[in-house]
Amino acid sequence: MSELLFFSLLNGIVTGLLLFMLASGLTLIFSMMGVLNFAHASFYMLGAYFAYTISLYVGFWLGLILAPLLVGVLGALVERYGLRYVHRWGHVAELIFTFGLAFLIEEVVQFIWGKETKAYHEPEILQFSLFTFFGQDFPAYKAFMLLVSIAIFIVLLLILTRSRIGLIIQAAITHPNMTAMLGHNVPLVFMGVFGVGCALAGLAGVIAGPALGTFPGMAVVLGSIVFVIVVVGGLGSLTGAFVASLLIGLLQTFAIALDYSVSDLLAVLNISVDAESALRDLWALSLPQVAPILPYLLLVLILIFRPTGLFGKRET
Amino acid sequence: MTSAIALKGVVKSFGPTQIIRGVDLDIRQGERHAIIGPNGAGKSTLFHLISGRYTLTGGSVHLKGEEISNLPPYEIYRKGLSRSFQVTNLFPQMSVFENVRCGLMWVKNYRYSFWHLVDRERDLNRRVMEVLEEIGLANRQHVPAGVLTYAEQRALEIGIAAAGGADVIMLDEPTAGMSHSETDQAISLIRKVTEGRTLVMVEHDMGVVFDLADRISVLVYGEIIATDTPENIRNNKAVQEAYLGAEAEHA
Amino acid sequence: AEKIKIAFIDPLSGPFAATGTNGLQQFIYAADELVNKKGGVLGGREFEIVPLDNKVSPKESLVQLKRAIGDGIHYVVQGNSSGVANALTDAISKHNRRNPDSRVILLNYSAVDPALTNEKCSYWHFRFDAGADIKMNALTDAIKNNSNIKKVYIIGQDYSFGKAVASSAIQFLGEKRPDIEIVGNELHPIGKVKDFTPYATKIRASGADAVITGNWGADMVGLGKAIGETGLDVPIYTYYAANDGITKTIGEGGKNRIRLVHEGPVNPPSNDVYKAYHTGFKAKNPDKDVSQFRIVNVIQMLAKAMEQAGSEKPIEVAKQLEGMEFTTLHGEKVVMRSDDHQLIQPIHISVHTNENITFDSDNSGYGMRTESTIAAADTALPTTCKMERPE
Amino acid sequence: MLEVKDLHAYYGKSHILQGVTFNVKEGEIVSLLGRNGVGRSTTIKSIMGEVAPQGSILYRGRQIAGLKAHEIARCGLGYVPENRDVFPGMTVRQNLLLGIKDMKVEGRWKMDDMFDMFPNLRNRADVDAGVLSGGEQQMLTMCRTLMGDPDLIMIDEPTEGLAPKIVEQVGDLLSEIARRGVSILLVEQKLAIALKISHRLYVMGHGHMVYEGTPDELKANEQIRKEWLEV
Amino acid sequence: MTDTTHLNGGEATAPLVKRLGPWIGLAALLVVLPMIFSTNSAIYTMNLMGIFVVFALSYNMLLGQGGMLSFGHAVYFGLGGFMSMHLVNYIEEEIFVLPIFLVPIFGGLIGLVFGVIIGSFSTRRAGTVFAMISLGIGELMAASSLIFVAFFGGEEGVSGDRTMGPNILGVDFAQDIEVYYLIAAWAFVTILLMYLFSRTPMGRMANAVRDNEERAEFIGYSQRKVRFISFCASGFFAGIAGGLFAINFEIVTEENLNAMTSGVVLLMAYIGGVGFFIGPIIGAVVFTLLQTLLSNYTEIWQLYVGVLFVLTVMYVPQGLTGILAMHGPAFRMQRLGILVVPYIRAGLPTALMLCGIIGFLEMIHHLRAAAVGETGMSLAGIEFDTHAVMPWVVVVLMGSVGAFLTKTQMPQLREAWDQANAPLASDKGVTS
Ligand SMILES: Nc1ncnc2c1ncn2[C@@H]1O[C@H](COP(=O)(O)OP(=O)(O)OP(=O)(O)O)[C@@H](O)[C@H]1O
Ligand SMILES: Nc1ncnc2c1ncn2[C@@H]1O[C@H](COP(=O)(O)OP(=O)(O)OP(=O)(O)O)[C@@H](O)[C@H]1O
Ligand SMILES: CC(C)C[C@H](N)C(=O)O
Ligand SMILES: [Mg+2]
Ligand SMILES: [Mg+2]
Repeated sequence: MSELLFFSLLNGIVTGLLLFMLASGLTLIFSMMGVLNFAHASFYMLGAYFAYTISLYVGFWLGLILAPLLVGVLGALVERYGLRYVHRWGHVAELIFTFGLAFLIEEVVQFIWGKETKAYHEPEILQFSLFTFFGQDFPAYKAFMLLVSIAIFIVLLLILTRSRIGLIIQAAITHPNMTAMLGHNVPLVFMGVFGVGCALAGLAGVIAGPALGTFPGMAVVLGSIVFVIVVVGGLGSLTGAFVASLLIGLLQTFAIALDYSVSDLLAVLNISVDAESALRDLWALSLPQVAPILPYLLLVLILIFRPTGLFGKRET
Repeated sequence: MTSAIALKGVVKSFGPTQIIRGVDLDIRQGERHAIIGPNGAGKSTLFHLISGRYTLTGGSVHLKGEEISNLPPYEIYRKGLSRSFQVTNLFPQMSVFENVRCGLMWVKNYRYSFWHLVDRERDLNRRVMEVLEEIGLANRQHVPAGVLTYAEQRALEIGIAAAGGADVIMLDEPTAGMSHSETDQAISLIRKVTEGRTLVMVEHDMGVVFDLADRISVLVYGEIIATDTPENIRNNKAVQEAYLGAEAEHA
Repeated sequence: AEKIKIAFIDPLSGPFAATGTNGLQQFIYAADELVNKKGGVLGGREFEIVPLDNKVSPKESLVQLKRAIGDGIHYVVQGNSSGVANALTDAISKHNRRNPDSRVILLNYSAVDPALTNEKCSYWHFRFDAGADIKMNALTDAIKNNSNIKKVYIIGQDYSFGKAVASSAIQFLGEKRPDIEIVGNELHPIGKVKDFTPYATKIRASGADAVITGNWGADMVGLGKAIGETGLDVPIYTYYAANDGITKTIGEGGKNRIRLVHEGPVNPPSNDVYKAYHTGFKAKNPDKDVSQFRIVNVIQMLAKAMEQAGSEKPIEVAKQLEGMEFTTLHGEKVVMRSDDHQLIQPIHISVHTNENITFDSDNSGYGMRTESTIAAADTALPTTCKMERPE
Repeated sequence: MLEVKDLHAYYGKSHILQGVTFNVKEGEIVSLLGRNGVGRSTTIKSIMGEVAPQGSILYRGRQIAGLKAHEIARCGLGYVPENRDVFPGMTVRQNLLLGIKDMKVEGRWKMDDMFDMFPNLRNRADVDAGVLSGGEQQMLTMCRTLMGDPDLIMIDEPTEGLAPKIVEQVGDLLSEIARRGVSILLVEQKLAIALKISHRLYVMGHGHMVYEGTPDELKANEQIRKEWLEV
Repeated sequence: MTDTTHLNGGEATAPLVKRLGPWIGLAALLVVLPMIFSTNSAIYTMNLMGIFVVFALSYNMLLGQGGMLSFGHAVYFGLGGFMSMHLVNYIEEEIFVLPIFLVPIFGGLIGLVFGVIIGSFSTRRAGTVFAMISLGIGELMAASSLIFVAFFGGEEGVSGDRTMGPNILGVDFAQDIEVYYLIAAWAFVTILLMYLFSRTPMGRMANAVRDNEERAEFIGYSQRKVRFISFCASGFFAGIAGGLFAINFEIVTEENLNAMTSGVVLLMAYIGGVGFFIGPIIGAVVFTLLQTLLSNYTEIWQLYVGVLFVLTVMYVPQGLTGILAMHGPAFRMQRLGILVVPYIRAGLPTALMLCGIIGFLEMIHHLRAAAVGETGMSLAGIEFDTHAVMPWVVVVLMGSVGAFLTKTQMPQLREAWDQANAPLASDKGVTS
């Protein structure tokens, strides 16, 4: 049991921090620029594929540097030549745009790399098990993941608190002209921030690729979980996103690890139920089963009782 | 007779700062009452408190003898108090016509009906046209409110507030940002639409105030320092101190 | 002459696209090589495979079925997901009842939920892959002989097939090795799991010394990887842990650990005919494999049935397929059992390795080498199927 | 320092500015008078590049027509809009911070100078600008622009919605600003102030200047006032 | 921008014909369509359209009219579907008797019920909070549908047989055509109802709350209640659409209520134009056509669809209906004629360019997808060899030349456009 708990804790943290790498980018793009960027996970996927291709020629480490940069540039271009126009037509338009974009990216990826899972592997030096506990290995690569995402957190936090960038974005969203007339180069800021956001997503992809597999569906399986994190954490709050990521990471892993079901609960309260009723699924319902929905349950509850999210200040 | 609006010891604080510090005020039925005072004195806040936009920290508000403290805005409106806003506050995408019609729907008792067809309601639409005539926007009825010029929007603002025929109407700086000619039109419009009703208004343009108001209250830092007829207010030293300054001579 | 269209309804996009596209290429190749190049059927009529993407969704499949029927297609091949197969069988039976003049036949090459040849069986459904229970019967034979297996963990995708695997595993283990303890029986959502590590941890913690899974596509890749990473070194008995990128990703980690139950022996190749076929396929599709030999049987047996019937009318062809005896490229004798339309064929158990592999998978150097074989006759299991036959 | 020649501007098809020509010298307060809708705001907006200008706008000898708004601002022009464009989501302090163009360079104005001028703002320093009173917002917009340390500041109807007493203060403030070496281009309705503080005045007719002179000259010129300013 | 601006006021006085004309037209159209397009696949496509039209319209009651951006509208569609499917099965098992064509009502009711339950807390706020709650609920429901197998049937969903109902005057819905008329009838009724809803006080207040929720409270309406009512109504109609779906496909699965479906309906509504009542109708029709037809001709159709969305939001933010609306003024001034020639002059080269681009994409795709040695491919009936140089030269030429010519045509087009829309002296002031 203790083995299970210990490793679930580790896995939870790993998953959480991985999610955070994605969320960090979306915090910039969604909770600051207010762009409902449904293509975020797609940039994450691009990161993985770019890195894969690069690593074929110059190895993992250069991929780790170059791929995110590439994705960032790509993101910046998307902002410059796409979103910037669409922005005028409001959030829904932006949403549809990114929607279409996600569609496109997935197609293009299949177009270029095909549909099979790519054999994109951890670098040799990280392919050992950092420690073995209860005879179970903990891959060094995961430790590496932890470090990177914590680094991201700290760096971003510094940038956002030390500079006015956050303020400028916030101002520019509602009053672009006024902000410009105070001498701030609004378009540049937007392009930059969006680019950085995408680069972060790309970085997440580079790192997740070897761990979670590099295949055309990798964006889709993430689904909207990243939005959940940003919203639960609270719009505009990086710390919030960080905490929420961990929370959800742990929530999911532990739910899978702990095999309890409603009937167990009832058994404890020694209530007996007939196993064939239409509600039988309810009695059979077990934690691992509901694992995938817990984040969304959390989301809904949070929004009902604390619409600003855990750390957020504003609602919209 | 009961007063139209009666404030008793009304207090409002935002966090630590107290903005309204115990206001008692009686506004008589049918009078035109102006509230003046320095910027940030709390005039708009007072409006918000009466109309239910903010909740009271303390004290009570009565409308025609009935307590309305802390009711939601729509409840208060239904009891016959209607207001306009300092910053124009319309339904930008909807046509001028629709704006006014929405302003009429509740009082005309349609509530949340989804079994009437608004276009079929002859007298509703007739009334809307009347209002549009009054505020002089009849020829702009199809234009989305959002594209009206500033002055037109102010007029519509007043129109919506007055359309429902509520018997207490509150206007927050109705003539702000208008030129002299526009202001004059606004004044006569306000006269027309508030005929026989109670009017409460905030205004910095002394011309307008002294022209329209039967009585004036002066609000300074959350307290009413005087309530009186225009003449007495103008000659009230305290008021000149706190508010009018040299303006007194000009006006 | 006018081509005979065969609708291929399987995932060409989404998490199982790889499995689907590979199947498609194998059908196209088989049709060309074994039918069209040999002068077609019924006097020169060629087979044309019409790919229709269903994203492994039952609903989407019915949409595609309607389209196929709309284009006057009478033959549907499908395999990926028994969920889909169940829906299709049901829909096709309905359709055939309502439109006796434009009937449709479902040739199922991979959906192995036993229900399809038992309670849900239909006259219009023919299965060329061995049912999940048949395969489990074979797997458990292998487990039976491995005496140091004491604890088994069963994990699978949460749908009819996954459930079928689990239940038959429990049943057969119960019969053959009552001493074995089932330390875990887990179902996870199909195609939605991002990271299998938590499951792997759980398996590891359960102290299992063997794992049984029916996972396929992305779900097998993920599971394989995750188990590898926890350093869990126990045999894994699988249905589909090969090709489609799976072999490549598992690589060294799975050597001599992963076992797979399947039809059609690849390594060592049975005979030159097959060698030639396989080589030919690789030449045309370098990055794909002959991962589902049954596809060849589908095409050949369909062709044969048409020739015997002397017509492409489904009703006639079905009559011929029923009970058809056939010798495959491998030279194996197979028969389409009439009472449930389950193809009775030899079953092989192979191991994931890179030693004396003639045809590797995913060009990874690793491949499946046959360890044991169960003769066709011995695979046959009783069926409860009572199908209503037309007129 | 600002030299506007034959400036034209359009809203869609309607030709608003039809050849506006005027100038502002270093350290000067120049007022732009005229009826509503003659295009005074538009003039300023097109100088700031918010409305596309046609014609020549020289600022300290540099052609700024056609530059982007933020570039113009960084040349040293400041603009206080007529419609109280505060950033509602942010506190007063943050609004003022955003006024600063470059955190590194020391400006003429510190935040405290602003607070000294308008004590209201100091008290409200940490509340959302959106909830400020109308007047306070007006003050804030002006201060925010000053934080950017402009050499020429263009103010559009600063006394709008201000209490009469404050209006006088604003008058003094403007003179104070000018004393610190900032030139001012002022658009004003209230003739009284304009006459009191400006060195020169222009009167604008429909889309072009119809009169230029000193306050005293204008006071003297009955006819212009009647015709163009409807006193 | 909203249709309301164009229709209000005048409507009241409009002559009967003008008011009923469109509806009679619609009815007639629905009746004759299957006679014109009578192939199986055509019928099938039109059935799908009918369902999506209703669904998309119901969605627009939220987004377009109520300003509520929902990512979970499929929930009501799906639940309606499941409910109806079970109902069909009950009917088959003769647990109770009901003509099949009434089944969608119950789909609607379940949609309504859940609208009430979920709306009671999700409509408290608008904006992002609402959007995200809807997203959460959507995912919750989708996931639960896989867990609660008893009701939702897990991965395989629930299927049934629509022909088992008591057959009234010989209609047993065995054939799609019969189903077509059932769907058409329902579509007509629901479209009419939803249109009328938008013209009721409730519908109007929905717009008001969308535009300025706060002010609405100061004219007597509780923004929350207004949103709530629209929400329930929209849930009801979505449920009906779900019921139609169930009858048409005889299967309902998790996808009917998952995020993808919610996304699709959002796309349909938006691409069509949320600002117009008919927007979603057009959106649904176009979308269905793309989905069913395009995929017949090319394997990379999703690529094209993606591109289409991106281009639409970039250049016609008001949606496809927006393009039509743009021609409104010119049409009223009988000036459309001016545009015909310029359109042709610009259209031909554009078409050429598109052919080039599409050809290029298709050939690349063929290179990647086709088996080695399979160099022959056929495009629009033309057979050629992808490994030869010529075809590439051709497509590239088509693309570039087309692009160039298009560019040269733009000025004259713009000119013609301005000319066509130059305001008459009469309609001064009336902007929009
Ligand atoms: N929601 C709020 N939170 C905090 N402070 C507020 C809030 N609303 C108003 N205030 C403060 O209350 C004071 C009064 O504001 P109010 O708008 O009532 O002034 P006013 O009398 O209308 O002035 P003006 O004539 O300039 O409009 C101002 O100092 C303002 O900053
Ligand atoms: N965004 C706009 N679109 C179309 N016309 C406009 C717009 N803004 C202003 N106008 C018109 O341009 C003319 C000049 O506007 P401007 O705001 O410059 O007038 P002004 O002199 O500043 O008067 P005011 O005292 O109202 O500020 C007015 O007739 C106005 O109606
Ligand atoms: C393609 C196959 C792996 C599908 C699986 N055998 C099933 O029955 O669902
Ligand atoms: Mg105020
Ligand atoms: Mg102006």
